[in-house]
Amino acid sequence: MSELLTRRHGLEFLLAELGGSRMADPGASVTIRGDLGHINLRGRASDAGFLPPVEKLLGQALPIEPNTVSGERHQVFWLGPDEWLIVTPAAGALELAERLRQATSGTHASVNDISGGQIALMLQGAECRELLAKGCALDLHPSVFAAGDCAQSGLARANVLLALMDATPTFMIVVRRSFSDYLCRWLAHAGSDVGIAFRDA
Amino acid sequence: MQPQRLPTGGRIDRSKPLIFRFDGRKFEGYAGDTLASALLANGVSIVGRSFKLRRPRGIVGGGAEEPNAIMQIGKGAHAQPNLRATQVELYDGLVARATKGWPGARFDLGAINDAFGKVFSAGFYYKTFMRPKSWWHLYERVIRASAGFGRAPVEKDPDHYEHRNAHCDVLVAGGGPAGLAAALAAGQAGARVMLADEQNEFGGSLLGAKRNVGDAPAEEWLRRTIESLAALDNVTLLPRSTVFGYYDHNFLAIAERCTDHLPEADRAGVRQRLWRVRAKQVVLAQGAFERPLAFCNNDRPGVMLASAVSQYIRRYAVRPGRRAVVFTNNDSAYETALDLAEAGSSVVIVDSRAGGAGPLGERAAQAGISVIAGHVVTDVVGRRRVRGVQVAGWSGNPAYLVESSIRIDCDLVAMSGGWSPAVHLHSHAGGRNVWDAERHCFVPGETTQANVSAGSCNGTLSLRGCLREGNESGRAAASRCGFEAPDIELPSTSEGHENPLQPLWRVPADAEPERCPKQFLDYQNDTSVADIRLAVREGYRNVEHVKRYTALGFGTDQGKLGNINGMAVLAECLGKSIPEVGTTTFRPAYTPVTFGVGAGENVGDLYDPVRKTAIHEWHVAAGAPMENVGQWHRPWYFPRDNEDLHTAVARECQAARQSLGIMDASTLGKIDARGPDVVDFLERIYTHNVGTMKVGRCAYGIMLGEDGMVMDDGVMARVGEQRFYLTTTTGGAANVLAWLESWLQTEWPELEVFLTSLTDQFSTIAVVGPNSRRVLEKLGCSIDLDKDSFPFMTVRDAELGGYPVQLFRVSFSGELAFEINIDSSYALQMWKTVMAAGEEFGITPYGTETMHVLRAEKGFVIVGQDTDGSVTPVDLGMNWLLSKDKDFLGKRSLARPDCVRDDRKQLVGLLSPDNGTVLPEGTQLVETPDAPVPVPMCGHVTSSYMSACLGHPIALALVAGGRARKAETIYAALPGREPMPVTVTAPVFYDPKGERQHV
Amino acid sequence: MRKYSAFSLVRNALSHNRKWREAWRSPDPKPEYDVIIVGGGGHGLATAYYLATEHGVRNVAVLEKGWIGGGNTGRNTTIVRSNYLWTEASLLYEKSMQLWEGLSQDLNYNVMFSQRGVYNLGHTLQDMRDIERRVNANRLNGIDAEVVSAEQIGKAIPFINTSPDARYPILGASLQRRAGVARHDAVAWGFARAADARGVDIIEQCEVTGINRDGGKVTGVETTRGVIKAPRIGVVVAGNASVLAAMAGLRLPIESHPLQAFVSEPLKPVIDTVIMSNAVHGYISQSDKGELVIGAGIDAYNGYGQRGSFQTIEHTMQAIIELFPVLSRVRMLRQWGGIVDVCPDACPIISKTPVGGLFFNCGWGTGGFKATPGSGWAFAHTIAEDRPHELNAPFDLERFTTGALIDEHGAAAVAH
Amino acid sequence: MLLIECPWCGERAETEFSYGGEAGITRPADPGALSDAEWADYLFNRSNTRGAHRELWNHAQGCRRWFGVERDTVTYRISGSFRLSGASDNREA
Repeated sequence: MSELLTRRHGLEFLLAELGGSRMADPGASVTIRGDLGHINLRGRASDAGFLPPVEKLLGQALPIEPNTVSGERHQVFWLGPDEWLIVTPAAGALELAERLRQATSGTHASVNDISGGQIALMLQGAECRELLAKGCALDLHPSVFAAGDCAQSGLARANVLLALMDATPTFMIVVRRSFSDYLCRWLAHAGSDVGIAFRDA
Repeated sequence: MQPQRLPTGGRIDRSKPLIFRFDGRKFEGYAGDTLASALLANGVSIVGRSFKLRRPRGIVGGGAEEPNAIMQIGKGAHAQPNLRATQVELYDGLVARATKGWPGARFDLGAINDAFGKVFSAGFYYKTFMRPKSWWHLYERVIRASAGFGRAPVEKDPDHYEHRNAHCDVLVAGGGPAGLAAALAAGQAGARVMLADEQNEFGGSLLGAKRNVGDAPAEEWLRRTIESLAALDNVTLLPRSTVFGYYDHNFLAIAERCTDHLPEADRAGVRQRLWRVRAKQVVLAQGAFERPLAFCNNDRPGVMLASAVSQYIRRYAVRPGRRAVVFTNNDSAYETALDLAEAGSSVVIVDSRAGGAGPLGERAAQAGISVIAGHVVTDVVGRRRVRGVQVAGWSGNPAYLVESSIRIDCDLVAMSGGWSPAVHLHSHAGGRNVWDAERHCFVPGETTQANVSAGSCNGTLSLRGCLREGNESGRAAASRCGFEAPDIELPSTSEGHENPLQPLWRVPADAEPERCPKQFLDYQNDTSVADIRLAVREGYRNVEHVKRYTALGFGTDQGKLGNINGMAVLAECLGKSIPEVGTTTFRPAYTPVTFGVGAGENVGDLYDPVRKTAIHEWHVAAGAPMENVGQWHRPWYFPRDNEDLHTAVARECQAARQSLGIMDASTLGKIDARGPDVVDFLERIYTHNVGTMKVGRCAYGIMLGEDGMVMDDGVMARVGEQRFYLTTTTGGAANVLAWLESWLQTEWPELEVFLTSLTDQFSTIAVVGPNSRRVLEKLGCSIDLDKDSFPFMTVRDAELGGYPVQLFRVSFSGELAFEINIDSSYALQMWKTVMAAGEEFGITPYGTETMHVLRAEKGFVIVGQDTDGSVTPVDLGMNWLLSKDKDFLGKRSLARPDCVRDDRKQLVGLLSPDNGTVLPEGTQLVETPDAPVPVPMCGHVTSSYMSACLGHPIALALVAGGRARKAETIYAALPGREPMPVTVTAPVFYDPKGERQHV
Repeated sequence: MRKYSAFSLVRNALSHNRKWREAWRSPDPKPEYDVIIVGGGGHGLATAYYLATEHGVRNVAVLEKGWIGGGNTGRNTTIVRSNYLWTEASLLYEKSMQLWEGLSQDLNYNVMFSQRGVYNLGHTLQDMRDIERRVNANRLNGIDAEVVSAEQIGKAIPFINTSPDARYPILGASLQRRAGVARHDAVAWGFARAADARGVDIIEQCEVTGINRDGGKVTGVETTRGVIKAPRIGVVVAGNASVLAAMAGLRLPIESHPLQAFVSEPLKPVIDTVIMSNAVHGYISQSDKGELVIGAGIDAYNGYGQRGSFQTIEHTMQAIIELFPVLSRVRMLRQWGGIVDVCPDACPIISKTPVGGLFFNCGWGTGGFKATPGSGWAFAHTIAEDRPHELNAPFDLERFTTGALIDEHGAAAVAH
Repeated sequence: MLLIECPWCGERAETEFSYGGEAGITRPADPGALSDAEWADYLFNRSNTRGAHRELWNHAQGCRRWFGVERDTVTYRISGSFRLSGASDNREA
């Protein structure tokens, strides 16, 4: 596989368009993490042929508690009772997917590299809870949604995976590629009163 | 110069004079005024006209209940119709116009209606305007022109609005004494509290009150309480915020007005915000509305609610009249009399009760106010402004007629018929309201959601009671959320005993209501006592019928003033009690809310997401107009040099057929399906035999609904023993995945299959035409692309031009074609790479329109265009796709009698003999050219194009029994033209043997 | 029945409006009738009226649980049109349209049928294909219909957003000029008054609690006001059809859903026609009083609560602003919800049932109000003759077994 | 707006879910053996209960699981959510 190929997250045009609105002290900032790879993993946690080899390979436990993140070597997000998302540096994603596939080859499991199908946006800043609350019906109060929590929900009119990565706060928003342009435009509009800046990772 | 402004007092800022205009006249008010208080300060008495009779009307109330002062505020794009002057905060430069009356509210030519008041009785329009039949639209034009209040702006709204989702333990609706006490108790307990109040300041009835709470003046208590609340991190204070709807599962909607109170030049940011609140507990504390009294001409400017009079004096330092008559059936209006006296007005109290008031009566006497007990105001003198009242003795006898009366000159009537708790939100929430026979009002009854009412909206009118109930309900609500409030000592209040209210729903006059001047119940709709009686006489006896027939309560105040009196009059007519007549259901909105705030940010460009492919920006740069397909934007065609659609499409088609075309097909739905039972599962879903497919093979597959109708189609490929790659239509992608999951999870959970959407992961680039193989070879492909190594309808993993791809040899055009499936991160580069490599072949990008033409030439259907939910695969001639060896979803339905008819509409081709007319899509087909109306139709055109490569138009159609009618002539019924004969053909026009795609 | 006219208004005004007669009586139920109509909504009252006028069946009772016209008749957005796609549906609705056109005169009650035209907007190429198809079918069926361009729409409807840059630009529309709106309450009252004058007993506050049968035939109903006998029973209780069907041991292909609507505060005339949009889901007209009357969508879940979820209202406000950006500052005065019973093919059932003498009229979904006179006319025929009229024969229960559905979901423009 | 409890994700706003109609309608094992009327009953007829209703919901914006809900169709009160038999659960591990 050629490592010379350049990945594009597809928001390059939008960044150029929104670039003019950069400001010194924005209430919220969005970092487009095109450098991250995404792997969708399906399998039954009760299956001895699945969980142990996967955890061994990853070197960390899969989050079994719904809507939590396990964040050690990779960020692993609970998506459903038999579904996880692994977020890892893009460069190694394809290879990790292949190794996961091999590790689970003896059982009913599914591994799909979906790095090109979705994009992670990191949202930071003092106002980001208020900003998210404009379009998301989840209760994001620190006492309810703490670091290490994640949830799939709607943000404006897009489906997203939302996770609180740290309490500063830093939210990760994972959105499908085809909705990412819309979602960034929505964030730019909704964030205009507190000031919002976009940048590439 | 504000003639009615008191020299001192009030919560206005006399150092900040504000200039405003009303109906073109210039006035001055102060910061802290409402438009209503400023108008009253300036002695403006007529602020509007009534809806039907166009009677002059003045300000009656002080808040949300105001029915008369309905204003158009602002101009141009910033105009806001129908605001109540009582709720508009004054700002510098405010421009207001009355919304009723032509040419104006002061002088209105429509006032002639009043002279015919008896003709314009309730429901008169149901009884006339019927002849001649054709004139109704003329009558209606007149009716419409005279209806309505304000005008919608004629420019696009320049403001923006937003939504805010919120969660809390305790939401307190209303920031008067009860609400403040509740919020404080819950907040101090540690609960997450939201306190919303519709006014600019918290405090409700305590604003401007001249009484003590505890050992301090009320306003001091207010200041301390609000400070305490503001200091709590767990409390959110929302002034200027109306809780307008209480929906299921403790979801409440609040409209916050952020900038409406500012001069236009100072407004920035969000104009209004919709709080969408999910509360664990709700404390309702919206207070109560004072009831008017129904006496003759009780709508004259200068007749006001007593509490509103007090409010104007205390809070705004405005004296609404110099010579006042206070007309009451209860003690509370005595406070108003005292306020008036203190403001220097002369006051007479007319009390319907023979015994008068309790201790307040003594205070009134001490203040030198004369009280005429056992009397009622029967009529008002004066037309454009109160000049006096007729007062008569009344024994309390329900026979209601009174005799000789005396006249008292005055310029203000402050009336009080008691209080109606604001049970609206309780009612929205599904709670019942029950009649309290002691207090003569509806109070909140059993509730169905997690809410409690406190204070005067619960029928508790005393300040002491409000504070106590507020505190208790706040504590209890917090406690139910797991927070314990510390005990606090409630401040004492000085309140004496009150004499009970005497029910007085309709004030007796010297004649029955039909003969005496109108006694209004609903000011805005001109509904009078006589109208209610008329409705009953005519058989409209249910309260809902009465309301609808007389329009009682259908004004913009939604009956906040008049409903109870109207129901009581109805009860009297029917000889029933008020609770027997029943209550009416209050529906949101509590007060009106703009569409803009309801819509929030989801308007304009953000109305609905635009989904874009990874190659979208290239299409835009190439100048392609976009077609909406589902939420996607797909390039429609790629015009060169100002080409029109048809020229461009003809060129694109020729390129694809003769050399090389390229299309972005990324919007197709893509699903990875795998697992030990995947074959078993897909056998049940698809109509064809899936199990016999070899790895690497592709198949065209359709899926049916259980009703047997074609639901979706697409190529599916077996990419492993236990792994399939399914594609769906663009519009059907999400539905198909949800549909498959629903069967897996609800019906066949024993099947081990995982489904994963790959729609966004892979972009699809279709490379189409005789030179497609050559261009891929030129790029450098890791697999052999020749016919035998990579035959039609197969799939291979490959490396193409250095990119890992999944290569499909499929064709939706009938030409030799390849579909490159590639990680979307690389799709744009791949597209550009192919474009560059294809230059020597004249590679031509094409859009959805050319795709449609190419596929129609081949007779390939588009689900949703050539089908409509009533088309079976048999109708489409796809019997070959229906396995006889297995069951599949929808199979049973195909055996129903109606599905086996041989005269069902079937897919055919149509050719026009003249070879010139492109039949419009949607053209209906008929058997004979000259059948009489209604003309039986035998089908319709589903797809129709000019075929550039065939040189003539082609059409696909659904025709009854069509397959057996090849070469027959039927007729296309073209609007405005002679029916055109067309010939039924097979639906495949081009390369019927399919040789071109197999090369 | 004393005649209503301008003259009667003046004459009565002179006697202080004290001599008006009641519009309909409030009789106690008789022990037995020839026909019982269960449901005192517009359809039920129309059925009784046409039983009396068209078939001479006057010994009829209309039993109403609450107050007449209190269900969907009093809760709709008052749109009347007949431009349906399929011939079966369009002929039935056209029959209704023809009755509407003379209804005020027939009933001597002004139902304010205002033929101000209805536009069904198209926003995508497929919408426009569907519009062409439907308009062509309408014309062949003798129903007035035309396709209008975005430019024509822009000229005819002030303030509508015809910008090509809109998220879903308006590409064109179908227009039925004879279509329009009517005053909803007046329809129930007018039919009630006219039916009453012909001998029909309208009995309010009388809830049917059971359907009595003997063998395979009905004998009468149990009600909160006692047993009432009748050999023929017509059930027309929009929203509650399944509940009544269960009393007779029947299952119906129907689900009840909340449908919401709202009105603005009264405004000076700004919208002079009726505009409906499918892709941008919303529909709007302006009442004679000046209120904008706006229809929202159906809530997905089953519900008998006469209320739906707020996000449905939000979506509709967004749709209205998309179509009319100038209405953003206009305010919603009041919202409400009704219960609609929805058939799988979005078409009604006007049918005999497997129980002898028991007839059902239901499943109108969002299309009931406009059908009121036609529905009553066809149902009266079905009950009186014990067989459907050819207009409603396709709308029998059998179609769900044979598969002969009349699918108005697809191309029939926004349903209601 | 309803508040629905997903058996996995907890209480979420109605907008995250899609409705699946009456629960407990089982696809006939051998549709071919059914009469047209029996097939129509499976296909179209619904209890459409006024009152306590067992129904299906899908946490469409969330974990994509189908589950059952018991809800009153008049008051809209939800008395509980339940997993469908056979539903996978990684907490069993």
